Amino acid sequence: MPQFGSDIFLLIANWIRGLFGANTYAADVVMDIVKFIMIYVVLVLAVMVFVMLERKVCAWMQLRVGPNRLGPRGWGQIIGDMIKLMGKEDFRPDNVDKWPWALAPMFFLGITIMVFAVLPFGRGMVPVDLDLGIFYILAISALSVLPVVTAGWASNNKYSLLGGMRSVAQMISYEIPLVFSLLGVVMITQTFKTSAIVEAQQHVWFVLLQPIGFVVYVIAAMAEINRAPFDLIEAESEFGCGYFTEYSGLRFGLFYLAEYANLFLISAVAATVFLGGWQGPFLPGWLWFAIKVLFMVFLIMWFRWTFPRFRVDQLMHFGWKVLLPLSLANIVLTGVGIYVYQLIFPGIGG
Amino acid sequence: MGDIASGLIFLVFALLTVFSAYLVVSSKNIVHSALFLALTFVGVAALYVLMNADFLAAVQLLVYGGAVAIMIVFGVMLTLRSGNAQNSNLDSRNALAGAIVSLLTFATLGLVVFTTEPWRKTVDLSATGTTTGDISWLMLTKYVVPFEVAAVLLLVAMVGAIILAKGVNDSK
Amino acid sequence: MIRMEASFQWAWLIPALPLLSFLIIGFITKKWPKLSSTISIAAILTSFVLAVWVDFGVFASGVGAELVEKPYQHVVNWLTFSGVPWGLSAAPLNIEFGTLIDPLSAMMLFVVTLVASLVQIYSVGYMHGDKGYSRYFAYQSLFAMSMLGLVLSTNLLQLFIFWELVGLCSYLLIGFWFFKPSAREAAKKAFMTTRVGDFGLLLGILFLLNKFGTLNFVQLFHMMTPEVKAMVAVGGVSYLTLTAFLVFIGPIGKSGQFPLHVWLPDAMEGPTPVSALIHAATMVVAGVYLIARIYFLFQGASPAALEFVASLGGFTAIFAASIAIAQNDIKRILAYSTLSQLGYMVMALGVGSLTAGMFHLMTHAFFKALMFLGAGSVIHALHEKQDIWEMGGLWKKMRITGTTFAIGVLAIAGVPPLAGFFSKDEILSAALHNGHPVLFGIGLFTAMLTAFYMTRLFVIAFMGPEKAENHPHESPWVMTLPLVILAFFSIVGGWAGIPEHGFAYFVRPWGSEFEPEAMNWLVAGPSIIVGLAGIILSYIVYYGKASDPVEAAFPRVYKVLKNKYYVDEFYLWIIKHIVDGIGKVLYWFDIYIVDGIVDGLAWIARSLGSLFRRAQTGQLQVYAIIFFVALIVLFLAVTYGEGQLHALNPLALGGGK
Amino acid sequence: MNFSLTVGLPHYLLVGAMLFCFGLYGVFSKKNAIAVLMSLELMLNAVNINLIAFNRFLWNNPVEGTKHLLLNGHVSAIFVIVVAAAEVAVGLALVISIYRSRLSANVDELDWLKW
Repeated sequence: MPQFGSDIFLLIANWIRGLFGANTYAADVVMDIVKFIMIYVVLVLAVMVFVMLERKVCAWMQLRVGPNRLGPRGWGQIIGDMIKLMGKEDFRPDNVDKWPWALAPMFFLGITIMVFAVLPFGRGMVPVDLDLGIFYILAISALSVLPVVTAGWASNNKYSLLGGMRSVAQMISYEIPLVFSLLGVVMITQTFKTSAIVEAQQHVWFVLLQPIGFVVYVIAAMAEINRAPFDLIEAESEFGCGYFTEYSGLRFGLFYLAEYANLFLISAVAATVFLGGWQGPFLPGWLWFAIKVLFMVFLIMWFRWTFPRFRVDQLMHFGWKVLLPLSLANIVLTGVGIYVYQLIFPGIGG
Repeated sequence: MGDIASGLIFLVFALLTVFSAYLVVSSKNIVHSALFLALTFVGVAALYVLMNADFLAAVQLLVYGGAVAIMIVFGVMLTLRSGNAQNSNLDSRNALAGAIVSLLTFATLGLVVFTTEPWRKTVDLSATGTTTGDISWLMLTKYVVPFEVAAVLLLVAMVGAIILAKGVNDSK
Repeated sequence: MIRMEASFQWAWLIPALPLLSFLIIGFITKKWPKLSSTISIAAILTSFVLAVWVDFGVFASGVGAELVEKPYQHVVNWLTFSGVPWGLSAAPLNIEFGTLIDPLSAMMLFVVTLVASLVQIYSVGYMHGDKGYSRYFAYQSLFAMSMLGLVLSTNLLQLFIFWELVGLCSYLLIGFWFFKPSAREAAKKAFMTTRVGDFGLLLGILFLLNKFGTLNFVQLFHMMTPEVKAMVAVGGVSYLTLTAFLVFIGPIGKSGQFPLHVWLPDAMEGPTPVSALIHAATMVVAGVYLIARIYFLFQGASPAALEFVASLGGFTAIFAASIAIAQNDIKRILAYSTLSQLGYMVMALGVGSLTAGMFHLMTHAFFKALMFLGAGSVIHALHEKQDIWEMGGLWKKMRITGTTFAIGVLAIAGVPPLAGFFSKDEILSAALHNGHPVLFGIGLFTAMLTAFYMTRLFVIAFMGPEKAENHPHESPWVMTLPLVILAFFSIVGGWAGIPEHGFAYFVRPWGSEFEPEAMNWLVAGPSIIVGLAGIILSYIVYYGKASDPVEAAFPRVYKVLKNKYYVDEFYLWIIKHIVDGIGKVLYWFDIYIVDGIVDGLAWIARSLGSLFRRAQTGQLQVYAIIFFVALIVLFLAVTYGEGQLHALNPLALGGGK
Repeated sequence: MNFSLTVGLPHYLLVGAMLFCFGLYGVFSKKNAIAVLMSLELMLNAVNINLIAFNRFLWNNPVEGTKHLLLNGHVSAIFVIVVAAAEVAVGLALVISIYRSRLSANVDELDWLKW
């Protein structure tokens, strides 16, 4: 299937490698740096787009116009906001716990960026194609609770602390169904490798084989990134802004960035694991990937502006008594399905 | 070249691990201790990676970094009384004795490490690749009974923890 | 010969049957009194028949003399202490149970089973309607078993076990009416007092065991070599003498010899048949029997031992007889009479005549049991009245009892041809013959005293003025029949000594030659004279008197006699002042020294505890530190230590170092 | 020992030993019960490092007859992690329940069983 411009990034990569000739070690080091920079660039660009998109989608859903002054149709707003954020004073309240307070946003963003290393952005476009891919994603993103709690605690503010505490409860509760929802796919493909999972979806997307897993994943992932309707951690109407109440300026920007990066992340994982990743006809793989990610982002935004916020007890109830059994059932079903499949088509898999 | 790089990387992570472990026990603020503990876990995970134990590294991050550290932070926050966070992790009067005994233990362990000839291996066996499959193979063949026992243990621990933390409702 | 052997090997049944009876009554038929007494009497009668069968084998053939040289033993092994040989026997110590049959034990079997049977039959009438009827017969059976077992014992340990068992039965039967405080006290007194003697006996047994390594009578007898006799224990005292003294302490207690005699009069608190059987005819003579059984020991000991035995016996005889003169309680008179006669027997043994002692034992058993049962009959008729001054005129109302009682009195007074004459005569002649003129004199005087107080008893109780408030009547036949039988034996019992191959031919010390001895009229004459003199004197003094004329004539002497020479008071004084004083000293010692040591130890332990409990801080961390210190030390010791620990290196390090 | 940048078993063991001894010190000397728990976790991690290091440097070869590597050390480490997780859950629950009744998580004060 001809795909226009599919391998354009690979060609660039090979050209860079060619510059170093036989010194593959140096080439590897340089390539790693390039990959790192690229991830940043893509991330920042994507977040800028998402922020604008959110405002637009929100406005559209609420029958408003949204930002419309700066630039064409208001898209220049992104640049303006950035400049405003960077220009603001980095104000540190008196009684915060200095170092944790200062480092929390950085770690938060850093952890998110680490996860991007294993995402397949296109055919052959996996920064680091780990064997443990999916597991790595889960393991690293599990760490992201910590900076949130740290930020909440270090701010020395009741609201922040409450936000931090809620984040622990919520994230830990929803991490379990999140992990289990992805296990179904891993059972089918028998690998954690993201590229291999994408390859396995050449003919059929796993969203069709794992509908329950997909639903559970989306819900749990939304809870993981604290988006509405699971935004209890930063519920503005309840306690200011939750764990980042005390942050301002660029540090607030980092949280903001990380939040949208997380949105990107879960959409990308959903696209990779359930929606066939870069697989698709006619268009280049990376474009397919971008489309699918955008679709997921839109979907999640849609949810945000559609559903009301959960109450805390409802949240826990839903996580432990609905999602967890559902994900477990999904695993059992998948196991049975694989067994039956192997009975019908012996020799495949295993 | 590669040796030096891997040696340096080891050095970095070993220092990170050990230093943050030191900070865990020396920090006066228990929340800092908990955070450094998380850092230690991450450092240990990195050491696992250096030892080609990728699966274990991920498990380490997931369980220790994602669950144990968070639980501990949570526990700290639940049991911390307001206003004394700066002095929440004081040494007891056993500190000196504890330090001496720990040093002695370390000296003993070091003695054993350096005087045990078969252990002085620096050869990199360069076995690479994933360990996940092999671990699962072992788990489901040789160690299937301990595996199940571990599962039961976790269940029991979970039930026990819930009962302990919630308390038994006497009115029932 | 074979026939006799057959009877001998069934001798174990003689004690076994009463035991069986005891168990049956105790566990099964306790609720049915008549059945209990029937079983008990049947058992003892069967034993009696068996005993007669055995006796027939022993006496009515030529076997008897052989048995003196070589007693028949039928034993089963009980305990074997293998390993180190004990004492002189140079063989592992064997403790066995068994039956020993020689003329001595055969004679005893006959006496015991006969008297026990008669007493039990008598008891059917005497104990009629008593609440503890079944219990009484159970005890009787147990006693019969114990006594017969004692008689048949082959060794000292077995004898000692039965010795204690008869003591137990005595205790149980004295305290049979335990609701009476006096009975309880008397039972305790008897038990305690005999304990003193038993302690000496036990010591003696241990001395024998230690030196000889065996307790079997026959084996002990064969070890009595001159070398053994020459063995010296302490100072100039030979080992055998010491042992003999210790063993003799047992009979002193059991047979009521002088210092330990105090329990026997008090033992009269028990039912009268019990007094007849246990405290007159059988148990109290166990001590005499024991001396006879181990007579070789006394023969081997220095003459002083026998001298001592004889003196003590003679003293007890005259001492108890003198007390008996002043007593008013019919049973107490008989009890002191028993003491006196026991002294007689011991004296006989002491002067060297086993035959005389045992002969008197037998005859005494007959006539003393007769008199006790007669006294019981009287008491029964007068509804528990025991003071002879309240009796009187019974002769007319109770012909059988009176007649048989009179026979008993005459027998004990030594009037020929009744039993007492022959045996007492034998003792007196043995005393004279073996060179103890003083004892002979004492014996003679005692004989007169005996005749005197027995006649006094008879004259006052049976021939005195009739009391209006008494309505005596003759006892039922179950009570009079034993009286008659015993009266018969009281008359003819002494004739066993007359024939050439009579009592003396059979019952003599092991290994001694039989020396036929004709009736010594030089001895017998004075004996008869003093006996008759005592009777006549007593009759003159007491006939028709309503109160004691002796009391009026010699008030001081009478008072002393009445109060039994104040022995009990003396004991009480000793106990109150000396023992109590020692007790106080020991109490002080116990409180301040012994307890002080114990408390001091406790205090040390407590102080250490309160010191070391500081280590129990309750703090986990301190424990952990200590634990790790220990771990490090242990590890270093095991790994780098020298010597013994070195061997553990491979374990500690898997071979690496 | 010749100086070399080559990383070997002793290095990992030393890191493990240090971690262990820091944990030990924490267990010995921390007042706060949760700090003690944390120190325990350090010690468990040290053990895990040793397990994996031994596996890596001493037994890193395939199981006979299969292509699988012998990963007993890894499996043991996983079980250690399982136990550690259970321990933390129960331990924290205990601490919280004690804190609730005593308003203190101070180990020094948890000496009700002393003499």
